[in-house]
Amino acid sequence: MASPRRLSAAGWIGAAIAAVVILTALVSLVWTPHDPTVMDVANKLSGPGAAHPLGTDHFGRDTLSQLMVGARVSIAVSVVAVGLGVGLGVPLGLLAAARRGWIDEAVMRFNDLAFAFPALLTAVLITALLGPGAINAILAIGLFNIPVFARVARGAALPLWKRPFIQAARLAGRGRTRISLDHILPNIAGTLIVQATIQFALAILAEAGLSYLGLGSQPPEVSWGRMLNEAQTFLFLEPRLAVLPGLAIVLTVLGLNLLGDGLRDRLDPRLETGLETRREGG
Amino acid sequence: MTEPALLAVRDVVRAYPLPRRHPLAPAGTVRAVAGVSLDLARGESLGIVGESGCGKSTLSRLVTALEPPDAGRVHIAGHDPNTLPRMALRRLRRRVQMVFQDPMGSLDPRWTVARIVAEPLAGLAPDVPRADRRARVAEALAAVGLGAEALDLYPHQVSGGQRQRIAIARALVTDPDLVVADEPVSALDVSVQAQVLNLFLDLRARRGLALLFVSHDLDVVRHVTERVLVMVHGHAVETGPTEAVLSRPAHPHTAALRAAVPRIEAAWEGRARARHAGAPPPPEDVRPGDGCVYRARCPWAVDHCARAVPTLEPVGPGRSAACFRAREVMGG
Amino acid sequence: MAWFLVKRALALALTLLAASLLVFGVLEVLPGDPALLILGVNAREDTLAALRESMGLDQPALWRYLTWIGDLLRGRFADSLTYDVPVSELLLPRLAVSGPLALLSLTLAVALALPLGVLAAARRGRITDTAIMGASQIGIAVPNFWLGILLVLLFAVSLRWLPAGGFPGWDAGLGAGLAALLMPAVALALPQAAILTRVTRSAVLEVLGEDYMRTARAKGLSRGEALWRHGLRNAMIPVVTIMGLQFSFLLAGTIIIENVFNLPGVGRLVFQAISQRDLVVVRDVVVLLAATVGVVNFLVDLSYALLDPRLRHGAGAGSGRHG
Amino acid sequence: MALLDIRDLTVTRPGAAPGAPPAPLLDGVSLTLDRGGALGLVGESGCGKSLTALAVMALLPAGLRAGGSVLLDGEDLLTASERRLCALRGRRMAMVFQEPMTALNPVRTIGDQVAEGPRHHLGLSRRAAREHARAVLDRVGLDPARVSPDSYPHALSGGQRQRAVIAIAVACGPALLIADEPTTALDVATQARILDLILDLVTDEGLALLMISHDLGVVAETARDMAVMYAGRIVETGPTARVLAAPRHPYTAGLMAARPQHDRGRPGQPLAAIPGVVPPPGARPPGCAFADRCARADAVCRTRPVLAGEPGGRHRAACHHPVEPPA
Repeated sequence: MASPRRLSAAGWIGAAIAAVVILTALVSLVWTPHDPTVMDVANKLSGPGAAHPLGTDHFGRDTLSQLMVGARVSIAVSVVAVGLGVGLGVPLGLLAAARRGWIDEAVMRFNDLAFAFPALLTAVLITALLGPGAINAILAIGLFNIPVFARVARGAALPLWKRPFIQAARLAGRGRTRISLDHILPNIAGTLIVQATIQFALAILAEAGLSYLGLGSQPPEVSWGRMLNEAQTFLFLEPRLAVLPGLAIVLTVLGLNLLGDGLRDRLDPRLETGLETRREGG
Repeated sequence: MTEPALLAVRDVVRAYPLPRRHPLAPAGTVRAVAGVSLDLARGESLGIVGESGCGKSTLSRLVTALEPPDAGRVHIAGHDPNTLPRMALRRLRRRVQMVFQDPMGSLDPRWTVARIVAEPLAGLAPDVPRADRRARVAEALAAVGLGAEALDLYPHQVSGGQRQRIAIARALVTDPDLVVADEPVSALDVSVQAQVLNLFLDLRARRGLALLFVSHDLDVVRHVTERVLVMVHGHAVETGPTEAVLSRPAHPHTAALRAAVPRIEAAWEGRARARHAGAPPPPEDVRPGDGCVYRARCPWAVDHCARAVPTLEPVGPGRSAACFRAREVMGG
Repeated sequence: MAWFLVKRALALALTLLAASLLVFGVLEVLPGDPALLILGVNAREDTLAALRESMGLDQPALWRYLTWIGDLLRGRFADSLTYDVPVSELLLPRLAVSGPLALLSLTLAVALALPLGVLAAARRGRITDTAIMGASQIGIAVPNFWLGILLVLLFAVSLRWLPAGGFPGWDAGLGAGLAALLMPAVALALPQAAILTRVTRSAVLEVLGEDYMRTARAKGLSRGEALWRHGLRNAMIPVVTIMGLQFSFLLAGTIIIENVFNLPGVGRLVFQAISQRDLVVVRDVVVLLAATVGVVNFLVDLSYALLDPRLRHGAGAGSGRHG
Repeated sequence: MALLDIRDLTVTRPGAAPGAPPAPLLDGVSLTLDRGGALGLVGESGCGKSLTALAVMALLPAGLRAGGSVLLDGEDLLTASERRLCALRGRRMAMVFQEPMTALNPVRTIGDQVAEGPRHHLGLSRRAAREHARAVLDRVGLDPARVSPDSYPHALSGGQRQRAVIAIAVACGPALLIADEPTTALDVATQARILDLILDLVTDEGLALLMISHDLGVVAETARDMAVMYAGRIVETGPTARVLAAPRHPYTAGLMAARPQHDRGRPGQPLAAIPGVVPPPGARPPGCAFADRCARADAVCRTRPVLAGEPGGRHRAACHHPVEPPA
């Protein structure tokens, strides 16, 4: 790594929160206190206690178990959605920066077009057209990530193409594709990683929003957004059901953002400049 | 049968579009290089001097085929790099390499020195086996005075002068005939600049390398090159043996450049320098066919300079200048 | 300046054209036969044919597209499939809710974010900065609909200061209307304000590091004077960009927030239209929203030109080393 | 009393890690500049010459600590209140920066930026300040008839911008003008004209000039006295003609020999480069900072040399084995 700088305290807190959420999701694969989908009407809307540390919902399902499984859904949706954005958007952005001309123009116009539709509206449209469900939510969120990553990759790559080391690579007989992969990509990786954590957090929020509208994961699947959706009916009766999944979302997104900021501070080369850097010494 | 000149440039023009002032304005262009010719033989050195924006850097990019000329020809060893098929261009590129101004910017910060210096081999010399690359790289580094311990360092771990040495090693690794250096020492401190200039002198002496040395610094050009070409607004206005041109300029611009260099002798001799004429016009105001490009700030300008365009005419042994009053300028 | 604006206007027109084609294409092609969608798979063939004809579906697609756009440009809207009234009649009263809602939340966000961002930058590294940045970090992480729910729990359920949802209409008086919009606006605004605070802070910090700020200090201006006179206008350029992007988020946010608070707005209209497969409404409203976003971004470009004389005079970066 | 009297100025940067010792960037810098005098400060990048200028202006980057004293007219700037400093900056002392491209605010007109100081310090009305700005711009060679005071910086060439920066600096008639590499970013012909202008101002307005440059020629042309800095210390000082004609410190001599000088050097012959690199702050040897690169260095050089010279002479060098003056 180019920089010996350590992650900041906030960055470590973010990393720790993200790790806990991921760990919870992984644990939920093999163990939850209760089966999150099993109803126990006798114990419905019971408060926190020994059997149910965080209480139960209106069907008597264990809230803690639901939250654990919800973490899994949130992470799965976000990973795939961001992966879709990175996988398609980054090559598109690199291509636009490398080729310029009409390819660049086309990619940028496609971007403008994508940004003309509010993200959530697009997502609502897609899930409404293709039918609600986790897969379509992923598709909807991922689709919006493509132009984001295309724009970020292009924006970071363009100034690099003017740098002398790229001209040196051209003199060394390297083609544009090769330069994009060998020189440009490693140099914009930091920017992309930071953007990915931001998009990851946004994807979690978007998934929650779609599920809350009833367009994301469908019952009996459990997700934080769904829990909020169902909790609203009992808002006045049992606010706990609305507060807990929201807190889970806030904590996860907060952790990811702290991590992203920490990484940015670490990777930002501008912070490495010293006092008198105008002329190069010995 | 003589072999073709190592480098022959004929009347190259390179124009860039100007931003339009309004939608219906004609698409204006500024000619960064406006019809320059030059020749360079094996083992020769030529300095290109001029102020920033005079087109000297653009010329270096035309010579290395980083950009194609809009008109005119570039020939390297008899081949036009802009019409060659890709494989032949690669072979040709092994013979022409470049050193850039900014020692930090010309090295990929995420690559090791070994990988940086090996890149031209990987891209241009597929016949060199992978196993031999490291040896060739170490050899090139040794030629610029760096040991094998530099191989696994990153650019930010070495000093500015060493970075420029690494860039020179990269240019040498394919054993080229010609190295184009674009302001290679202008970002360096004086003491380090001397180290790098010595290296260029040494490489020329030992390898018989031809050198195209672009710089704004007359003293530096005088030190490392045999011939010089002076540029103003994309035009070559004077050329000839460096020592002769700089000690007795035939073009007013060369004379002005020389007179403007601050001298330490001023400390005891007093500051006896002619006050300088007005500012140069912005490049887009200089149109071809408008008379001499330099006349707006030329103390020697006469009416004739606005009506006719001076061309490079012989003014001495191996020398030529594009000025109607060249003889007078040389005389006084 | 003129050239810059003409170019942006052309880009806007192009984007809108593409957007309308996209919406039209997706809605026409993707879900199959609209008539079938409306009437259901069990509908009789002759009923379907009649409906297709009345909707003009027997015409070529290009013709239908041109008719649609031509009508839209002349302010003529087709009838909604579910309500049997022109879309404009559905839209106008809902715009009277969503428009003020978006405006109110944007105002709240800006009024909160700009001073806080500047303050945090001016107090960089001190406790004020840390507190503001910490709060904004949390603000960004809060989903606006959940914030809406919390606000309802606090102000409507516990304190009973504000209505939990619904909209009395502007006829009920400005106060009642604003009271109904206050919580939704706050719920929408706070997360956006958090983002904008951070953007403002980093823009101001960036400017504080510029050479011309040192020139201003060397003139004898105090830190605050230099920031006020030389920093803010330069710092506004990135801030305005983000504000433009946020408008689009606010529009999207209304879909959810109007559902939380049960407001009869445009967002809710789209949402309902989609679930009822009212493609005419969806088509028109989505294009309208896209046009709004486009126009707002055009205004952002316009404000660049006002903020930055380099754009106004159509000059790129000067070449200028010459004397 | 000297106009500017810098005594034993130190600037330190806090240690990189907690507990690490602070790194000295400036180490015991002492300089004096009389009213109407001109002092050149030369050195390579990182030697601390710009930092010295910023310390005088009390505009050091955040986090750096200054010690010693900087007296302007006998008043210590290091202990003065921020309010007092604001009254002095631009009024009694002014500064011209290296980069004319970035030293001007891109969104305000040059007339506006020049008028700001006079409004602030001289209490001029908006209109009077504007008139004053026009006169100052005219004085620095930006004739309002040819270059409108309502121009924005981007419309000006590099030389014109530097003239505008100079106009800002001299607008309130300061006693001290600090020029930090004012021509480094400019072409050589433009540089000559800007130096002309600075010299004219110094002569006509009776300004004292602190000229900071890496270029010995620029200092030779503009300053009667000079000081050479190396690794945060003054290593040689004296009348410019004496120092350049017969440098006593091996570093000064090395700097001069490393220049390709057409009048003395022989083209094509190796230049006398100084081996090695400048030690970074925090890693400087305890004695003479130049010892590691110096051919004359021996065991004595592990103790720190003090500035010394002929008794009563003003030419002094900090070296245990100074270069002998030519007979």
